[in-house]
Amino acid sequence: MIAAFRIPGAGRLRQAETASFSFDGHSYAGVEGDTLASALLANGVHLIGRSFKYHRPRGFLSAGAEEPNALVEIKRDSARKTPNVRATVQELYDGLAAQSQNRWPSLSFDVSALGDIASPLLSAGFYYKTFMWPKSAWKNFYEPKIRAAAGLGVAPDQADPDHYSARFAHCDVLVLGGGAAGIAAALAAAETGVRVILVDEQAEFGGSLHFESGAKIDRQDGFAWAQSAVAKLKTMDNVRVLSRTTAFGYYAQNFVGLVERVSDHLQNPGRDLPRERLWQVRAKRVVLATGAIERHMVFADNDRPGIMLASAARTYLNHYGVTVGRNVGVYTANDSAYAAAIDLKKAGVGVAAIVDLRDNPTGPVIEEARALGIEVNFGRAVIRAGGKLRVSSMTVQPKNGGGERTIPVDAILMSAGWTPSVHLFSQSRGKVAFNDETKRFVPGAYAQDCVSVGACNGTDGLSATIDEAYAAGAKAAKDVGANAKGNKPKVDASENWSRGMLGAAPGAGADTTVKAFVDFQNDVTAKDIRQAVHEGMRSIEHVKRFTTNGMATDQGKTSNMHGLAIAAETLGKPIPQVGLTTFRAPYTPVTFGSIVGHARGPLFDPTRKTAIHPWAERQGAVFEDVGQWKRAWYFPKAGEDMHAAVDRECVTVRKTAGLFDASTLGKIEVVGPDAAKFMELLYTNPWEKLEPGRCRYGIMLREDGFIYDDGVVGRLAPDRFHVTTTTGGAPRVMNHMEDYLQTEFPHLNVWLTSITEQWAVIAVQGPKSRDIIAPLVEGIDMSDEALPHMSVREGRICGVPTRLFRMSFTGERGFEVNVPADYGQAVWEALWAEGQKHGACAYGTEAMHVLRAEKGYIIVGQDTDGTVTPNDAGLDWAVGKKKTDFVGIRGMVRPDLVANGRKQLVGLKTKDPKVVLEEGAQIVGDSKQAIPMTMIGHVTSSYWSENCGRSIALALVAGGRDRMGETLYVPMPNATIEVEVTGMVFFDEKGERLNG
Amino acid sequence: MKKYSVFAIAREAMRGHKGWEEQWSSPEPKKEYDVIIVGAGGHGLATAYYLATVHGITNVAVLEKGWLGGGNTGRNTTIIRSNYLYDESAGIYDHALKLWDGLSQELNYNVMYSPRGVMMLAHNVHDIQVLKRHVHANRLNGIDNEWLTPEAAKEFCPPLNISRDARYPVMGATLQRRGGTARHDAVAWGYARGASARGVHIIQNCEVIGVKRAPNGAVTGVETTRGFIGARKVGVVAAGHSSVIMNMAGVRMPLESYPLQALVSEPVKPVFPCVVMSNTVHAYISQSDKGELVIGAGTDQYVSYSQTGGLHILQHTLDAICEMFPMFTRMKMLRSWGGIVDVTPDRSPILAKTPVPGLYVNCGWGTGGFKATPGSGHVFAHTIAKDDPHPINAPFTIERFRTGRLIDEAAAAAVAH
Amino acid sequence: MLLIRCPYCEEERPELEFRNAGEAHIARSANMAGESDDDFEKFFFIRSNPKGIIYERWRHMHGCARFFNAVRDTVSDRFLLTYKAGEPKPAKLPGASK
Amino acid sequence: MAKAAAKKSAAAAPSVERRPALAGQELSATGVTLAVLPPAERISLRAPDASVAALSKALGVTLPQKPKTSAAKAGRTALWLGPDEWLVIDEVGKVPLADCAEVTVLHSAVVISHRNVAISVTGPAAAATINSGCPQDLSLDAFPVGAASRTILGKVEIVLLRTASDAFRVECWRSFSDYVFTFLSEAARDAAA
Repeated sequence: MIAAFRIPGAGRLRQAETASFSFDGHSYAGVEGDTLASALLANGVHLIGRSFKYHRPRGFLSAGAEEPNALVEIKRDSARKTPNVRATVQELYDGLAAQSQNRWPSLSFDVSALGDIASPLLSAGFYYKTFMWPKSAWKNFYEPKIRAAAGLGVAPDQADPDHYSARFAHCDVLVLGGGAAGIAAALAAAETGVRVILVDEQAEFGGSLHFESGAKIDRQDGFAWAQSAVAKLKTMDNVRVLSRTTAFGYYAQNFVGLVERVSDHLQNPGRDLPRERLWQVRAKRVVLATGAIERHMVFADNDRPGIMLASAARTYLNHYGVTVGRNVGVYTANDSAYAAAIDLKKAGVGVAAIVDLRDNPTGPVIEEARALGIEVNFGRAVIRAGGKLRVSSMTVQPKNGGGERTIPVDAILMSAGWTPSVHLFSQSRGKVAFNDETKRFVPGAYAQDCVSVGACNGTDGLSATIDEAYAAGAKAAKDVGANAKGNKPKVDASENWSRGMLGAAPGAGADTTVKAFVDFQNDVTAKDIRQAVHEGMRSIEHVKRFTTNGMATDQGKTSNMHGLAIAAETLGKPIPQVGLTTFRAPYTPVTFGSIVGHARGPLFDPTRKTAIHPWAERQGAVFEDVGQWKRAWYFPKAGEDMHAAVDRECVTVRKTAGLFDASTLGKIEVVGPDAAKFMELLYTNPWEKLEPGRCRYGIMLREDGFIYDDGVVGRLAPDRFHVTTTTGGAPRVMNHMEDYLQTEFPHLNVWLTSITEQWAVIAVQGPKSRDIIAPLVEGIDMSDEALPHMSVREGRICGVPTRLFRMSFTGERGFEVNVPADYGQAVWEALWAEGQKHGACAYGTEAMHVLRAEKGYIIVGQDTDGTVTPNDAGLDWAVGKKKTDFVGIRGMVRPDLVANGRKQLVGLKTKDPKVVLEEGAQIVGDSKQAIPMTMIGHVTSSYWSENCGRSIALALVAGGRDRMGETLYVPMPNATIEVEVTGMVFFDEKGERLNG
Repeated sequence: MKKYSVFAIAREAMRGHKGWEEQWSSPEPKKEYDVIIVGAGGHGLATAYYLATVHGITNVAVLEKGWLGGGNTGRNTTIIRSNYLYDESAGIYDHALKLWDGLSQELNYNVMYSPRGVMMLAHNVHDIQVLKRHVHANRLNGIDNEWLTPEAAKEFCPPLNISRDARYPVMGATLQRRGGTARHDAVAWGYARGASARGVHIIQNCEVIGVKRAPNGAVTGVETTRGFIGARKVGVVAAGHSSVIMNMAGVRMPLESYPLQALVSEPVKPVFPCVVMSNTVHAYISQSDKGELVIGAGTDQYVSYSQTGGLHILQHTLDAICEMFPMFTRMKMLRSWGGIVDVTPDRSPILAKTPVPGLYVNCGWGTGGFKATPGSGHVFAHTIAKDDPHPINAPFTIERFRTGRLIDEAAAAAVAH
Repeated sequence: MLLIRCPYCEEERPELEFRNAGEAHIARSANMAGESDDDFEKFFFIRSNPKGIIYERWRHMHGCARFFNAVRDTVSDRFLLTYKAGEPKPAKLPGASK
Repeated sequence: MAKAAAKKSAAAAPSVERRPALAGQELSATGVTLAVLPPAERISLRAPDASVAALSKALGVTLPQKPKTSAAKAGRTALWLGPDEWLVIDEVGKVPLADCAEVTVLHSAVVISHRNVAISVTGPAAAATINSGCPQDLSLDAFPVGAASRTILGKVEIVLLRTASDAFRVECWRSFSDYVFTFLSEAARDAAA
């Protein structure tokens, strides 16, 4: 059954193809190709939402993306609820379920609408002037109330099951906007063979040809021409045509963000289709063909449902076959609304009257309206609208005052003129210029390689538009080196509109109780803007922020120019002097999902795993995140908690041996005849005399003298070093080294290669470590004489090449076995099997931390924090005293870096050996002092040491090395802990176990 | 200055809100003032306000090249907190926080300071160490900051994803309950109104194009697009443009200016009760009174005064937001914008006298200056009035970069090992 | 996202491949250890931070991995020129009048 | 130059199993197929201009000196990565490090066979798949067959080589291979669009 307001045969939809849908629980029938808006209007539903502040009933203002009122929630299922969807954009599908928002208990009876009655109190910026007493009431009472009343829809509360896709694209000519201008520009460019992308936000191309019944191009109806032209473009290999795609952001150097809505219009999108697709396009040239947006008239109660833009009513009729009323009134200040009246009249709809604010307009549309018998009133204004949930009348008065006349209507179509859509142009950092004659901002100075054509450029008339657009498309192609050879579309008939007005019409009145809306969604009225000016707001940005004009979800597409004009008039200044607010991305709201694209779940950030990871996983290891790496933290056996596991691991390592996956350590191969010279400059230590086959612990500083990284470096050959870095520091250390090599020391013949991932590294530490490794090694003499502590050899293990380091981060005899990564797991398993014979364990990063702390070995980034010098850390011994240069040599002797009283790294023992300090706890000298206390340091590392049978800690303490034996205090919330300052070595102070 | 109150609103409602006076006047500049403040952002206006109210210096001009509050004051994500690590930072930010509490009453302007709590998330062991270090230091400095388990964090902020399966699971959080947000425009307007009522001249659309100095080096005034304006004391509070102004006086600064972006979502009903910050995944989020999710992004990597930034920076931020709050992918970004933040090498501000007599500078707040507004203005007014820093801002000198006495909060957070 | 011409790759590539490396033409002293505190401050901390033409360093981190120099307008973010590391500061800038 | 372990590479066969990352993984979607490629021998080769001729001779493939290009011969491909940097991949089991070890001219050759994992992306939608996360222009004009470049895919670095008009080789570091394969798999679902 055809809906009541659908006119049989009218429009372009196939009216037999029906789709059922619901709104607020009521079922309706629509037609395929409808928007939710056109389908509701076909059913006579105008009441669609409530406004933000006053909760006034609202209907559809527009038929497009500029819609401020018709925001609904679309619910596919419990996880796929989308708030604030514009019903004028949402395409209908069978089964669509929509709900109104921001009302309680129902759309037609909304309790909060009482705010409308209290509205005189809720003037612009009222909240800045009250709610201040008593002080606590803001947070506890007023703010929660305001918050509950504000907001529009309801945020989803479940993880989104849909997915979002992304694509980078490049083209020669990007055409934004697929109306007549955009299509013409795309045709011109495409015919030259250059790569073209044509984009339009609507489901079908054509732009204003959707409603312009008077346009004829190449002997076709304008809309039909658009379809055939786009069909032709789609067949061309060099052209990509994107519908339902919004260009939301124009960034530097012709980089444009597009969001394509892929499946929101489908009944069953299926699992593979993304919901949306982000296109990030780099274009050599951009053609902006973004059209213009009609403005409403600003008069009293101009927000009643049924009052809408004239072009919207025309779109609903000419495209969707829907009439917005039976007896419509028209209120206009320009010609375009006449066409709406004429089309409706011709479709059999009653047109009560046209009210034209202009005194003596002339032109063919006016003649035609008269000829059709429509009442036309010049020099008159609609001073208010009647009705509440639906407009019921318009009251007309001569614009300079006089007798009122009330005309019953069920819809009012308005047009104050057209605002060129310069949003993207402005985002491109182009400067708009005000044309005083046509009262519009149009593109002025360009900042990027782009050009505006058609209505967005202030070009009137289809013929002129197509001429301009085609030429621009051809020129864009020519600019990138191709010449046009096609045929320009010929305009056979077109509509021509003259100007309009900006600001408040007489009906916005001096009457202070009148609500003449400028910004519908945010409930900003003409008098709010005047009030802002009276309160000293002279910049349009202040007016905007004070009144919130243009800050709603439509971002002022219909309201900005009116607001500006009213502010200018109130200030008594010309419009350009008051200025236009900045246009910011996005053009229309875009989902977070479309921006995020693939970067969710496992693709949020790479998870790096070592070659040995699967083994650790099988052993039930618990992992910790270190940068992007997953590292085995500890290996609990059945029934063990972390504490028990770590204690066992620590004891086992010192008793027999332990295996540790050290693969994540950064590794850099430094190769070239000047390798040692380079090392001398990048590390504090001396390197020239390090024998090949030997290792040294190196410290790297930043130029400011603070410790940047550390690690053991092995010299494999006179010209080859194997450098290790911290896990997290690997990329930045490499960058730091490259920076100096390329820009400060380019004369050095040396190259750097990251080999972090070439080698899996298995640390075998403990008295039995050699016994475990030796049986598997070939070609390396493992004796203490041949392979002393801090040495490195190349050979084979399990038949696989290895770089075998003898080194220790535990204080025990120890080795680090480097093998090619793909062999890492198998070599680990072989070592594990050997280890089992000796009772060895696998240990994780926590035990590693404890073991090294027992020996007072520091961890850069934990015991140092970017403000610690080598001296502070007790590492002066690692600074080459005879060196004349290295990075950091000057920075580390700045006055405050060598001053007395600096924080120095020391050991701490709690008086009660059972008490384990908290890492990060602060240290004071006087525990009795009042807060704020003077803090003299903090605990950097702290553990229970099963090997020492007590807790141990490292700390940075002011003048720490002069405080040996001193008692200090760690005040905790419940108790103050007494500690004694000690040396940093807690276990095997003489270091005998390195060879034990 | 007519007092604002609910009664004033009711009175005005009766007469159509036509009786409101200007919130601030827009006078023509005089030839000379006692003090010129360059920059009518929150910090500059607060400085002028406290010069007038605390020090009785009212012959003051605040010069603004654009519109007041139009720089970073009107572009930031309005997060307020004071749980900084070092005594120096804690000192100045907590001084500010104490002033926030009561600022609406002080100014008779509702700045909507909302102590809804600022939560900072720990995602790994290293984060825990760093954040606990803050908690302990804060406690001994008398600053509230408490440690929360993941479960307690979720209870405080229900949308938070604390799944162990998250890429970077939440392992705990700190909470400063006195932290929160305020209405940025109201801060600028409230201070402007208060200063203007006490005789301070706020002169907008007046760009400083030169700093004049006497033969002895001392400041004598500034050249502007509206002519020369004399003053023996000039305070530069120009945020991203601070080094540009200081260069005019011949002082080269340890500053670089970067684009910083932020965005808001469409407004929705209350869903997000506090402020959540994560340094590890780089995300900062709260919900405004209007219902918009307010989200701070990071800086671009290059010096720029363009007030725009790259889309990939917003992507990076929204990736993190949607990781922590997976229900927000269907939310829509309504508006994004950029500011220019001036960053010092240690990411702490400079609030100090300069080598030029009569020239003072308040800059380098980087990405976090809004929260300091009242405190910064208060001590900077002191510094100008007394020609001597207040004890609270005494550590924030320019000279610290020469001597090495940095206040490096970021370095103290270190990087994962 | 900027588009940056890498002088080694001889073409424009997307910013995602690059890492900015701060102000250019700040020479590290050949006698670093002998620098005064003032000199060190100038070298390491003081930056010109120009509103307008900046000489800066970039690294084509995820491309050819070379450091190079660029001249850019910090108001428009438009690149005027890029050139290889070690080359002198250009005496003349193309399109500088724009 | 130092020979490192090169000369010893002819020694005994491994007694333990090699377990390459993602070994054998494949995925097919409309218009595109992904496959993890078998292990290959690789070196990172660094050298000044003066050494290029001698190294080319030793390697049996002319090291390209034009940006974004590669050269291939007899199963060995040299990719220009930077003005003094090449990635040499040998897919037929020969050891380029050993070849370089014979050369006395100035250079640095470092084995990275295990550092990298290679994934082939083939089919008419191959470029679209990669462009899901790679910001370079992959049209045949801009990135012809044989073009090679280090670049970005999503959040990681890759080396990209176009092996045919509809085929690419994507190389990444071992620990990023899971991310890269997952990323390409996600992208492949949507690449036909």
